[in-house]
Amino acid sequence: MSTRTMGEPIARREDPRLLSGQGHYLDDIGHTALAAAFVRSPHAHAQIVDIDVTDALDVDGLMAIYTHDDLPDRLAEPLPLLIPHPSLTHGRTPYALAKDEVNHVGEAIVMVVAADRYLAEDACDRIRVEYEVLPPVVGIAAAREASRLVHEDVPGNIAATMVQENGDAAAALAASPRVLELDLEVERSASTPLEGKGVYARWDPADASLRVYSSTQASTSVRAALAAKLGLPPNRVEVVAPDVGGGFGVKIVHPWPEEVLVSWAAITLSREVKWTEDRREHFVSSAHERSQVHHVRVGFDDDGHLLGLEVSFWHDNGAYTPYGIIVPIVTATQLLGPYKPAAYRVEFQSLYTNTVLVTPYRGAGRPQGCFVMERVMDAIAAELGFDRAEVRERNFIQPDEMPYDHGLIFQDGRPLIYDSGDYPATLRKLKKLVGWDEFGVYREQARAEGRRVGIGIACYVEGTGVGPYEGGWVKVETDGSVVVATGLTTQGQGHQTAFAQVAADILGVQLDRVSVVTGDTRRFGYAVGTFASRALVMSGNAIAAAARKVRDKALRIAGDALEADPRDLEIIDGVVQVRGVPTSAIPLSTVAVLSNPLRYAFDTESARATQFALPADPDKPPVPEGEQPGLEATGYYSPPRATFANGMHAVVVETDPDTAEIRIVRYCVVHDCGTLVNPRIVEGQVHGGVAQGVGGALYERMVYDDDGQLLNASFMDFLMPYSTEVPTIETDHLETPSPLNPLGIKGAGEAGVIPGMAVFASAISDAEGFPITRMPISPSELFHLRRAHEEATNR
Amino acid sequence: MKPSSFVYHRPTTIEEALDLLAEIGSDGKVLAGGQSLVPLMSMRLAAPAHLVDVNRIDGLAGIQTDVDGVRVGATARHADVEHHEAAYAAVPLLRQAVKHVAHPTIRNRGTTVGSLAHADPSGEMTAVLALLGGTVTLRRRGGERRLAAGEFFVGPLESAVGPGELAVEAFFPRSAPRSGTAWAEVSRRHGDYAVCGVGAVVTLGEDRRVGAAKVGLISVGPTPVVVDVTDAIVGQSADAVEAERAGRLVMDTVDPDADIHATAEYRRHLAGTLAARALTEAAARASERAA
Amino acid sequence: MKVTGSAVLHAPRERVWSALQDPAVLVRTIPGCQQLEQVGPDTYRATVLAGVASIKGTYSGDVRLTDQAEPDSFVLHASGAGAPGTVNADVRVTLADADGGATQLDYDADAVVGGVIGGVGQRMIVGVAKKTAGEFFAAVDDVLTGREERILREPSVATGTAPEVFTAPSRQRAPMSAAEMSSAAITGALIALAGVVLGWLITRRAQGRPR
Amino acid sequence: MTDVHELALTVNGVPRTLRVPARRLLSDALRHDLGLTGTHVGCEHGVCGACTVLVDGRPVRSCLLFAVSVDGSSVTTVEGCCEPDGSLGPVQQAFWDCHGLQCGFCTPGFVTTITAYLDENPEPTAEEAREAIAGNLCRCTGYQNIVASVLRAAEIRREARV
Repeated sequence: MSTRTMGEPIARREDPRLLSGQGHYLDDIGHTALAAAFVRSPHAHAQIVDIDVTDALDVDGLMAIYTHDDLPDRLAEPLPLLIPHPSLTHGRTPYALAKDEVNHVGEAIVMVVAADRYLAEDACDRIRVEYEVLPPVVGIAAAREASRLVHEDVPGNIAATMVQENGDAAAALAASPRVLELDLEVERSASTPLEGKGVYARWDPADASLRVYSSTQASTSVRAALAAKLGLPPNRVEVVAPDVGGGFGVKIVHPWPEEVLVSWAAITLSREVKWTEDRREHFVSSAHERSQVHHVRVGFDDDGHLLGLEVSFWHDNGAYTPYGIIVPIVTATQLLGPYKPAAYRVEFQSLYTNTVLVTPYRGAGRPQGCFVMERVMDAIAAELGFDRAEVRERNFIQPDEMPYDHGLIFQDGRPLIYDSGDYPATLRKLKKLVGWDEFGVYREQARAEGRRVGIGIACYVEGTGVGPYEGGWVKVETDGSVVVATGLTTQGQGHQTAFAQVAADILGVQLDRVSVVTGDTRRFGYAVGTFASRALVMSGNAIAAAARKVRDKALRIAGDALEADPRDLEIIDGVVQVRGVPTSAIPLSTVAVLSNPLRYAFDTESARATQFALPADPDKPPVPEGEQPGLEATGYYSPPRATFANGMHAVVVETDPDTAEIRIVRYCVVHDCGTLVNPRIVEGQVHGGVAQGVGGALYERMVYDDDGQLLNASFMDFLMPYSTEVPTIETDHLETPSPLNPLGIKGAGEAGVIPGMAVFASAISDAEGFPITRMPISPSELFHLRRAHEEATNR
Repeated sequence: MKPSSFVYHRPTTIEEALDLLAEIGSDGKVLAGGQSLVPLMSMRLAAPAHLVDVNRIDGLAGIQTDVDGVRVGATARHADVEHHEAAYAAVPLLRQAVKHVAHPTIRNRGTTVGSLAHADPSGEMTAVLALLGGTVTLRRRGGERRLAAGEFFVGPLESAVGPGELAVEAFFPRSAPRSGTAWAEVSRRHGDYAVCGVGAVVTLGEDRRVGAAKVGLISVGPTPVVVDVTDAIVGQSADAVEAERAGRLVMDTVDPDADIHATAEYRRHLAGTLAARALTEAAARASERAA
Repeated sequence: MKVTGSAVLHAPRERVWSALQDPAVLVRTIPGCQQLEQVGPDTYRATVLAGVASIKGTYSGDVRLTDQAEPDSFVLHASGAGAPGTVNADVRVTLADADGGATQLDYDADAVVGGVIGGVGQRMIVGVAKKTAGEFFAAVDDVLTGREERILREPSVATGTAPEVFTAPSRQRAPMSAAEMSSAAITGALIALAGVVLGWLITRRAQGRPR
Repeated sequence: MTDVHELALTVNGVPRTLRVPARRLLSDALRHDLGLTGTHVGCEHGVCGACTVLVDGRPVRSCLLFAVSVDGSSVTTVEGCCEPDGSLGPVQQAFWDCHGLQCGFCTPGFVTTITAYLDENPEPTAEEAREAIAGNLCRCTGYQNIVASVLRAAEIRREARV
C-alpha cells in the first residue's frame, strides 16, 4: 500500500523546526516573566539557625523573597512520596523550601523573584543564612555503619529492606558442586540532559486558571500534583511540556520544589514567573543514580549451569525517596537478564545519605544488575575455563520456554513474566557481527607485539512498556488532515514521527497529513508519562486503537455514501474506495464532513453536510443512536504486564601498557525490541544509549568527598563523553514481536545504556588478565589495579 | 549563573589602558579572551568592579617572527598562534603544544599571553615558555619589565603581573639548528586539562648525536617544571634514543598532587612515560632537521 | 580536605611564643588577615581578605579554641563564610623544640570547602593552602630573624593581584582553579589564624601569671 | 550600579541595535533581547558548546562573551544558517537526512560549528569530522549520526557548487 510507513526509516518530521532554531524549549518562552533564583545549602547536613534577607531588600527589581515560613499549609508540608511501597517503611521527602534542616548540598532554602535572573542572583548573594553544621552521612559504608543518621527518625539510615526469592537459594547453594562469591560496586552518575529543568507559570486572575510550562516527562501528573498542592480544581490547571532538551529519567520526578514554588509565586504575585535551572543547580539539586554495592554468592555445576544465586545489595538513595524504591526493585528483578538460575534470592537495603536524592536515570537499576550478573557469568567461565559466550548460552531461557515466569514481582507490581525473545539467536548474531570466535588469535598476535587487547560481552533483558496505561485521540478534519494527541511527553524520541506512522498506516493517509500533539493537558488529560521505554508501546498501541475506531466509522459512513459494504472498502492516500473499483470512491475529507450533520454551511465542503443536501432516512436521527458527530475517537492501551526486549553487546578494547589509557576498538550491538516502527529512530536510541554506557563505564561519576561536597559539579569535571570518546557503533537487529500488544512492539529507549559497564568490565578484564569489580574505571584506577595485581602475583 | 555588575572600559591605546589600570588598581581586571574570567564571573567567584577590555587596542594582536624568535601580542588568539606558519617554522613547539589547549572554539577566542598570565600549572603554554627560556613583557604606566619564566610564574594561578600592569607580549626564542621538539600529553577527554603533559627539546651535536635534552612538564607541580635530562641520553643516536633513564630521572624530580582524576603516583608515572615518548619523538625530529 | 605541613622557626621556643604574642606582628604577617576581635572566651571573630586575583573576597571567620595543652598544642576550629563559599577548618597546631635552638611548628588541618567553590574546584587547593600557610610562618620567621623589612615590602601572595590572569583561555577548568585559590587561601589564612589566637591566648595567660 | 551600553551588531546579516548592561552575556542578549532563541545555553561555563555562534565568522561560545565586547561585530546564529528563503541550509539539511539530532537542544551549537568548519575544510574525512565536533556535547545521539551529518553536509555543499 502506497501510504505504508510502518517499519520504514522515515526522516523525522520534527527536525526542520528544531534545526532552524524554531524550537520552543522552556527558556525560549516567557521572556517577559519575572525570574526566580534560589539560595541553596552549601552544607551536606546542617540546622538552619537564621536567615537574614535585610541586605537583599534594596536590590533593584526585587519582587519577593520566600522562605519556608512564608509557605501556606499544603506547600509547607513535605512534597509527595510518589510511589509508596510496603517495603518502604521509612520514606522521606523534602520540603519545597528547607524547614529547619538541610540534608544535602544544593537543597533550596530561599526563593527570590526579581525582574530578571541577573537581579535575582544579586539578591541571593546578599541573603545570609546561618547554619549549625551537622556531621554528614556520605557513601554506602557510612550509611550502613549508621554511627550518624541522615534523618533522626530513621534508624540505621534504612529507608527500605526488601527480599524476593524464587525457590530455595540457600539449599541450592549448599548443594552446588561449585560456589563463588563476588563483591561488585557501582558509583554515582546522573542523567544530565543538555537542557536542565525549568518552569514557567502564568496565572489568569479573571479566569482563575493556571497555565504551567515545565520541562517535564510527566505533564498530566505535574498537573495533578500542582492542583493538589495549590488547592486548585484540576480543571483550572493546565500543564504543557514544550520542546524538552532531554530527560533520561531526571524529569519524570515531580513535582520538583521549583514546579510548585514558581506556580505558587505566579498566583501570589499575579505575575508570570519563570525559573530556568542552571548547570550547577542541576548537579546539586536535581537527582542522581547508580550508586550500589553488591555481594553475590553463586552456585553452579561443572557444566556452568546456574543452580543457586544469592544477591545482597545496598542502594544509596540519597537524602530523600520521592520516587520510592523503583531503582533497587528494578536491579533486583532485571539482574537475571536472559538467564534462569534454578533458585534465586535477592535482598536489598535502600539507604539514606546526605547527598542529592536518587531517582531513575536511563536504565534505572538495570546497568547495575547487568554488571553484577555478567560479572558472575565471566567469573564462572574463568573458574571452569570455559568460553564466556558458551557459559551464557548454557544458562539462557530458551524460546520454547516463553512465556517464562521468574516467580518474582516486577517494578509495576506485576509478575515478572518474560513474554518473548530468542536469546540464542541474538547471541549467534552478535558472535558473528563481532567475530567472537576469531578474536583469540587476534589477542595472541597483539600480545606478541606487546599490545593488550580484550573483548567483552554482556547480555540484558529489559522490561519495557509498563502500565498502567496510555491513551490516544485521533481526529480526521474536514480537510482530510489527521490530528493525533496523546498525554505522555516527548524529549527527543521522535514521537511526532513514530506516532504519526502508526495513525497514517491505519487510516490510509499520507504521513504529512498527520500531526501529533504530546504532553499537553489541554489536548489530552489522561496519561502516565514517558519513562521505562514505554512511549511507543503504550501510546503507540493506544493511538492505533483510536485510529482503528476512526477507520471503522469512516468506512461505515463511506459505505452509506457509496452504497457499498464497508467490508469491501479500503482507504488509499486519504480516499475511501471500493476495493478494486477506484472509480467508486469518496475522499476521507468528505467522509469527515458527512460525519458531522450540519444546519449551517460556512464553506462548500460543509454545505454537503447540511440538512437539505443529505439524502437521509426521515425516520432516523441525523446522528445515529450511540454515535457522536465527527470523525474522531479516543482509545486506550493498558497491558496486563510489561513486555521484555533484549539485547547483547560486545566491545573490543585496547589498554595502553604504559599509560593505562583505555581505547575502544570496536563496539557491536544486537538488539531485539520486537516490531520496528521506525528503524532509524530505534538505531538513534541505541547509539545514544551506548554513548551513555561508555560514559558510565569510563568517564562519568559524581565525586562526593567525606563532607558531602560534590567535587565535580560542572561539565569541566563531570566527564560526559565528547564525540572523540564515543566509538563507531555497529548494530544488527532481531524482531521478535511481543504477543502482548497488537503492534508487537517492545520499548527501545533505555536498551543501549544497560550493558555498558558490564561489557567494558568484561573486555578490560580480558585485556588485563584480572577481574574488574568496580565501575566506572579510569586510567589512574587501572594503573593502580595493575600494580596491585602485579604485587599479588609476585608474592 | 549570571555575573555581577561592573563598569566596562574599552581603551583604544596602550597608554589609555595603562592609565585606566593604574587608576583602577586591584579593583579591576583585564578582559582579553575572557575564556576563564567570564565563567568565573558567571559563577560569581569573581566580581571585579571594573573590566578593561583590551581587544580594541591597536598593535596588541600581532605575531612577529624574526631571527631571534616569535613575539606573540597580548590579544593574539591561540588559534592565530596555531595557524601561523612562520611562527611554526621558527618555534615548532608552539603549534605542537597549542593544539592541546582545549577545543578550537575556545582557541578562537582565548589568548596565548593570557594563558601565560593565568599561570595555570596545567596550561600547556606555561611549560613551553619555561622550556624554551622565553620571556613575558609587562608594561605599567611609565615603566616596563621583561621576566623569564622562572620569575614570571610565582605559583599556582599566580604570575608576577602586578596591579596596574599589562602583559603586552610573550617572546619564544627560535629553535636552535639541529634541534627538535615534541609534545606528549594524557588527558581524560580530548581537549580536557592534561592529567600530565610534557614538552621536549633535543639538540644534536655536530656528530648528529644527542648533545642536550630538556623537558618541560605541566600538571605535576605548582608551576611548570623543567628538567634537564641531558646526562641521561647525551651521546645517543638521535634515531634510536633510549629514553627510559631520562624518564626515570623525570619521575624522581617531579612532585605532583592528586586530584579527582588521577593519583599523585599515576601522575608521576605518566611524567616519566610521556617524557620518554616526547624525547624520542623530539630526537627523531632533530635528526630530520639536521639531515 | 586535609592540609598538613610544618615550619621551622629559627628561634628558641620562648622567642616564638613571644613573637606570637604580638598581634601587631601577626596581623601583618597573616595573609589577608584584616582584624581579629575577641567575642568570647577562647572565641574570636576574624576578618580575612582571602583569594587571588579576581576572586578575592572578604570572609568573616569565627575562630574557637579547644584542647589547649600549653605550651605544646591546641586545636583551632575556624569557619569562614563569604559569597564564593564557605570554609570550615579544624587545625591542630603543635610546637616542639628543634635542633639548633629552633622551634618546629606542625599543623594538621581538616577543612570543608563548601558552596560554589566546593563544587567547581579542588585541583590545587591543598598546594595553595600549604603555600599560604607557609607564607605566614615564613613571615613570622622573618620577624624572628630580623628579616621583616623584606616581607613588608612585598604584597602577600594570597592577596596579590594579577590583572591579566583572567584573560587566560587555557581551559574551561581554569576558573575552578582560581576558585580553589580562593578557598585555599582562606584555609591557609585560617591555619595562619591559629598563630594569632595562640598569640592572644599566651598574652592573656601571661598577664594572669606573676613574674 | 548598572553600566548600560548602546550596541550595534549585525546579526544574521541584519543590523541590530540594543541597550544592555555591561554584564549581559552575548547568549542572553541574543536570546532575550533580540529574541533569537535558537542559540541555547547548556552550561554557562563554556564546556557544552550549545551556545556556539559565529562572531565575524569564527565559532565562539556566546556564554563566554559579554555582548558589549562584541559591539560592532557580525554575529551568525543557527537561524542565520538557513537559506535566504528560509529553507534548511546544507548543514541543517544534512542533520535531517542523517537523523543527526534527537532532543535538538545541543543542535544549534553543532550547526554553527560545522558551518564554519566546512568553510575552511570542505572535504573532511570521517575522522576529521569527528574531531571537528569534539568541542560540543550531545547527550542523545552518541554522535554517530552527527559525524555522518558533517560528511553529508560537505556532500550537499559540493553538489550545490556544481
